[in-house]
Amino acid sequence: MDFSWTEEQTALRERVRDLLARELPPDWERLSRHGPGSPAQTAFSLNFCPKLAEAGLLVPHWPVEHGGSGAPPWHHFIIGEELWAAGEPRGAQYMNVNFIGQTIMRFGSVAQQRRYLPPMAAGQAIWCQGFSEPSAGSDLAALRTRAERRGQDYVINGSKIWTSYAGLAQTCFLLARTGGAGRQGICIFLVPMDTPGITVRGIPSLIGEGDIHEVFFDEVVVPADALLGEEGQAWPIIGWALSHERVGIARYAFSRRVLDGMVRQLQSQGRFDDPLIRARAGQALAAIEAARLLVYRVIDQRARGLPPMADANVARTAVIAADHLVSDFGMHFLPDTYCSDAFPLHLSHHERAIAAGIAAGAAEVQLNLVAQDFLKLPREARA
Amino acid sequence: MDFSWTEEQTALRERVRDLLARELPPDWERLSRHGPGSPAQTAFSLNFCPKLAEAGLLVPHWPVEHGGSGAPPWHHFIIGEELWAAGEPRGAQYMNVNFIGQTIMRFGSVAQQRRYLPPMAAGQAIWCQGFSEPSAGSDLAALRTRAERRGQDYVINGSKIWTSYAGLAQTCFLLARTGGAGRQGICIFLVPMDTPGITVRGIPSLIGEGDIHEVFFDEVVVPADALLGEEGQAWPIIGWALSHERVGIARYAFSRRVLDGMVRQLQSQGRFDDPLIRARAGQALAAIEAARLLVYRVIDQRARGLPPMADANVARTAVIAADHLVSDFGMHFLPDTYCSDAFPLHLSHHERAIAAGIAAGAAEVQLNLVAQDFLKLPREARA
Amino acid sequence: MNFELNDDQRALLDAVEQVVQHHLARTPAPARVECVPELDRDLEQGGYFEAVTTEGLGPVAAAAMVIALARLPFCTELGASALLAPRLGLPRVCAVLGEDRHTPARFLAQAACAVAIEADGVFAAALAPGDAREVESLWAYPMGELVAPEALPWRRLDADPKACLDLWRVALAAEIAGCLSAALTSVVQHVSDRRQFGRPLGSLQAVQHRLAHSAVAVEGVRWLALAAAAGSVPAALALGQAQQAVRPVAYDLHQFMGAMGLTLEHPLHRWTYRARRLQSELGAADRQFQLAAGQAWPA
Amino acid sequence: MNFELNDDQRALLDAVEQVVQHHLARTPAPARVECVPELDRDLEQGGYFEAVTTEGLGPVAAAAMVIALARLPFCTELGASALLAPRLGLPRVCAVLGEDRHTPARFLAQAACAVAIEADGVFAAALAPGDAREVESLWAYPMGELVAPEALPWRRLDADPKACLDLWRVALAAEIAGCLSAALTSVVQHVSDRRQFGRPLGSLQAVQHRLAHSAVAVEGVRWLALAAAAGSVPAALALGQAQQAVRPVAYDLHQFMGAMGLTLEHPLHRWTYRARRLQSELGAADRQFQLAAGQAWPA
Repeated sequence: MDFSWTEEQTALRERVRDLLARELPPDWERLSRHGPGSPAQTAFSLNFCPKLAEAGLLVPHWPVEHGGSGAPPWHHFIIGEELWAAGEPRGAQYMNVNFIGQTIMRFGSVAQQRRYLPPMAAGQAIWCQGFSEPSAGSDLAALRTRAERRGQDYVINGSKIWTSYAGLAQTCFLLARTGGAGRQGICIFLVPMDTPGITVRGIPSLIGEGDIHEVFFDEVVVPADALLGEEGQAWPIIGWALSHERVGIARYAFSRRVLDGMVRQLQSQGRFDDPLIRARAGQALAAIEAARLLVYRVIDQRARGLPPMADANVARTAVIAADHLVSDFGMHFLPDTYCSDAFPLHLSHHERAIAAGIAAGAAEVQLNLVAQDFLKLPREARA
Repeated sequence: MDFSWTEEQTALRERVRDLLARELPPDWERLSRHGPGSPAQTAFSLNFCPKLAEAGLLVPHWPVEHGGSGAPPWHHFIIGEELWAAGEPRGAQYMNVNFIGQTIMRFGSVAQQRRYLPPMAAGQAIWCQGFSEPSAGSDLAALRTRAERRGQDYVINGSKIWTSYAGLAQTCFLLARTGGAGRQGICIFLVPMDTPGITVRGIPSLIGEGDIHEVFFDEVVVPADALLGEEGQAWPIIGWALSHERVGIARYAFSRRVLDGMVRQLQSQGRFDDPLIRARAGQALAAIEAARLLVYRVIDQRARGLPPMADANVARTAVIAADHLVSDFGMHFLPDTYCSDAFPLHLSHHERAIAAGIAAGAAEVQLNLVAQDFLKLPREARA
Repeated sequence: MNFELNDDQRALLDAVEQVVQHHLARTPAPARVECVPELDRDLEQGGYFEAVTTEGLGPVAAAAMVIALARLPFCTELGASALLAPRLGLPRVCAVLGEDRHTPARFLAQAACAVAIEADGVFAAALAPGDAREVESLWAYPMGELVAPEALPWRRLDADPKACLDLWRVALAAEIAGCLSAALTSVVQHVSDRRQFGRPLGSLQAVQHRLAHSAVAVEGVRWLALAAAAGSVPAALALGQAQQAVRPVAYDLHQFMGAMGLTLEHPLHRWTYRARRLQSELGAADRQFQLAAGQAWPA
Repeated sequence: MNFELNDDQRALLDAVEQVVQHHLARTPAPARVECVPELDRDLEQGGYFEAVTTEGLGPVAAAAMVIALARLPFCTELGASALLAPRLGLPRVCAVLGEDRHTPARFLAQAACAVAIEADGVFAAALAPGDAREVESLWAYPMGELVAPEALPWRRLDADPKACLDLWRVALAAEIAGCLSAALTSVVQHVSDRRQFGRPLGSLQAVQHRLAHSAVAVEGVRWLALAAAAGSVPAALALGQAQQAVRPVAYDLHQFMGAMGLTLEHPLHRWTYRARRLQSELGAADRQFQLAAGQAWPA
């Protein structure tokens, strides 16, 4: 058992920090305030990610044939930890390197890999994830968007909601149904967003520009080779993809950075001697450290090649708790810093915190999974 | 809207306090430490309750024909608040005056009333409540103890568990089943505990002497007139009885008294200047005050003759929360007072607090009722 | 003990309820804050803000009115208007300043006067256009700050700062009670309608229990605010309990509203971000609890 | 980062697990505290308490051992034996005193020596029969107090009080982790078997979610204790998180165990009342958090 970093890992972390110090502009905090789906941050990512790629820091964990260097999972995770703490200068592209790319590598055709992986590895691809629907949020298997085979094509009709980054995405990782109800009959399509029949509506939201949208599919025709994997067999692929999505983000690292800033602010106001404030700051820090260790355990399992386990749901629950403790700490003791643009990190952290337990598998779904898969409690009797 | 007491109510409270000052012995706190079902406190109650009765403070809310003076519900409640805060010198007899007596008055035969009410009004009756069974706790309708009609008698077989005060009780307010499963077919029997075939086993517990028992019924023969109400029609009577049981106890008043003592102890140690301790003490006090108001609202409704409402479940939930906050306050900041007999109130308060959300309708059942009856959320789909 | 409104109070609250229902018919805009001049006009013309100084009504009725009006998703200054300004003889809109005269305060850019309740006295200053400026914020209130507080014509009022602070605590507790209550109602509605996994979300036991906890918290806060208005419970205790309730209740309500609650299209955020702002006023819950402890158990 | 035990650590923990399984076969008596001399003998004779000073094992293995052994419903001194006494060259059983030398401490009546970790040094005194007396308590530990602490032959140890306190914090955090983990396991078992309202209690969503929260808390505490043993996380942070977990976890576990958990016949109380005692040692969670905050963000 060893909770320290190797020299190589420490050196890697330094390389990422050096690159960030070089490449992030002075107004980066204000820029990143708008959220990864904003036009400003998307434009920035298309400039920044190629530099990451050039430094070998975008997809080092991918195999050599796809532009990576076959680095171990820890390698990629350390990079992600530093970048997320910095406000995620990869913008929406973090999704590509965390799970969309790997899903295509594992389940896609050679043609799909040739088409989609090189732009990702070059830091030039913006994707969105067409999962949720008005009547299928956490209950993904209830999705209704239909794909109908017509000759060499599929014709897609339906709509998606809460879709992050859809406004500027080039491609959609889309779930649609060819079969009947439930988990059977669901397909994944890789759909260029400029296909006729797709319309996107930005939804005004609390959580940053360009972060949530409705996407409508009206007689959208895609060729049969847009299908990822076999028709109707997507459910296990979705599970695989989500298990990679959900531990990819080192939220606690951003929370730590923001908490450090909040404490500095309180110190500068002479308020950090208040024993209540100190206790709450220490409490938030403990939650961050617990989350960090529980996430590391999952990465450690992945690094050993173990299959995804419910430990990931334990970790996610701890991460959400830490996010909220830090956000609540700021709201309680520094409410006025949410009133100006002098502390853009407080605002962007809060937005990510409130979304953390709702987007990408609600906190309550995590609790179900911890109960049933980690504690092995009996599954609920269903009506 | 008026949150103050009338002169009459204030005078009544003073009378109760005077009587307590006169009648409670110097070692009362140690004596009451053993719990209302203990031999010591039971013996004390058989001495104390007649004095209460004599002063017109035992059953003033009962009608004149049963030994009361037809006083309003507030009257009885104020007496109960003072007595519970004092450690309940009525012992197990609080059950008689809070709900068993009224249930017999409302649903019992004249013969049952003549037999059972006078000893209660005189402060000489000890009852126990035979409700829970090993497989029927919060799910009371699952009870299995059977009563079979044989000629002029019923023969009872089965067992009860967690039965408070059973060791010393004269009579049992017993639930048994004559019909099939579910809420139908349940009966209430008033059963003398010296009837042959009844055996009682005390269960060693965390919550005081004589507080929980198993009671076994082996071919227990009772005459048909031991039945309260109609055969198999007990469910609504049980509901009525429980709705009176459950707001009868002013737990928050005991919590307040104990919290006051804890603060005095901290002040004497020079620790009450600690801002964290002060904040937690104020927080516990706020919970007590919230519970007090929510209970008063229920008494107010009862005083107006309104039917029982889910407001009572809201109040109970708040009372349990206040109990636990006070108990946790003591355990956190005065752990060593749970190590000796110098602070018997801390121990007895803790025991009542941990039992509060488990006995007499678990806290979770209260939450179900608040959700479904107060918030009108849709009832759960049942398998 | 009497938990019913008297006839005068009932008449006032019935009239207020009509105003609430009238404005509830309006569809909220997708914005963090929305002020509706017509609502202010209705309330001012109806004379509702005189309740606190009216025989037979008083602070309890005023607090009940704040609770009722805070249920609207539209933003109007309630607390100072209903409980403080009439007592101090100040015009509406009156903005109550925070820790010091420089920090942002609610409604300051819209206010006719500013009030500072400080340890050594209560001070007020009339505001002219340009004396305060609007500040962007996360909070669902219009926030403003004074341009040059030291240049304003402050005058000391003939008022006890402690009594004013307690009235202000009642006002804040009542507004939190109204906000959380409206937010809870909207979520109860949502989970009763919304189906997930083949049944209404609100029939799931975990959802029910957490909403039940919210209901218990909100009921406690509501009655503490009313009893504090009557002077029967320390105001600091009522405000502490209210401020403490905000975090867990707002968390659960947003969880159950799901992604819909992250949009500006559903008004949930208006109530929760108002409550979240109020939770830190006067130093947040633990400050109130410390104060209440000092009052309950003097050295 | 490597979350697996090394071979030496694994061998130790496998052996410890055999001891645990052997004693789990024993039926607990209906008592608040039960000490089993045979368990002490097994642990001492097996040399387990030398782990902390053994090459290749060290504090991480010692902490993991405490977590494993605290799962037993029987009471034996673990924390000081596994982490502190071997480092200080003190005999077993060594009782660590609380705030001052007069207050009750765990195992004091059974101890061969008492240790006081104080700001200006670490002090130890050998105890003869009669130097300490047993004290009745609610806690599921044998509690004792010194008869005349000032009359004992105290000697100053050559040890850094801060380092000793941190080791002691690791020991306490590990013991809390073990107690809560065992308590959780016993309740998971109970609710999986027990049927109410026609289905297993543990299939109810509210029960599942609250037990899931407990599991997340316990996992966090466990890994923080191990990482703190390795020196990778501040010990105060690990202990604060552990102490903070006790209240909500113990509450929920007792709720779901129901009346059975109020009896002495089920061992649940042994774990929860040990954890409840530990939650206030060294000043309770907020004290640890304050200390950790001071370390993380020096002025």
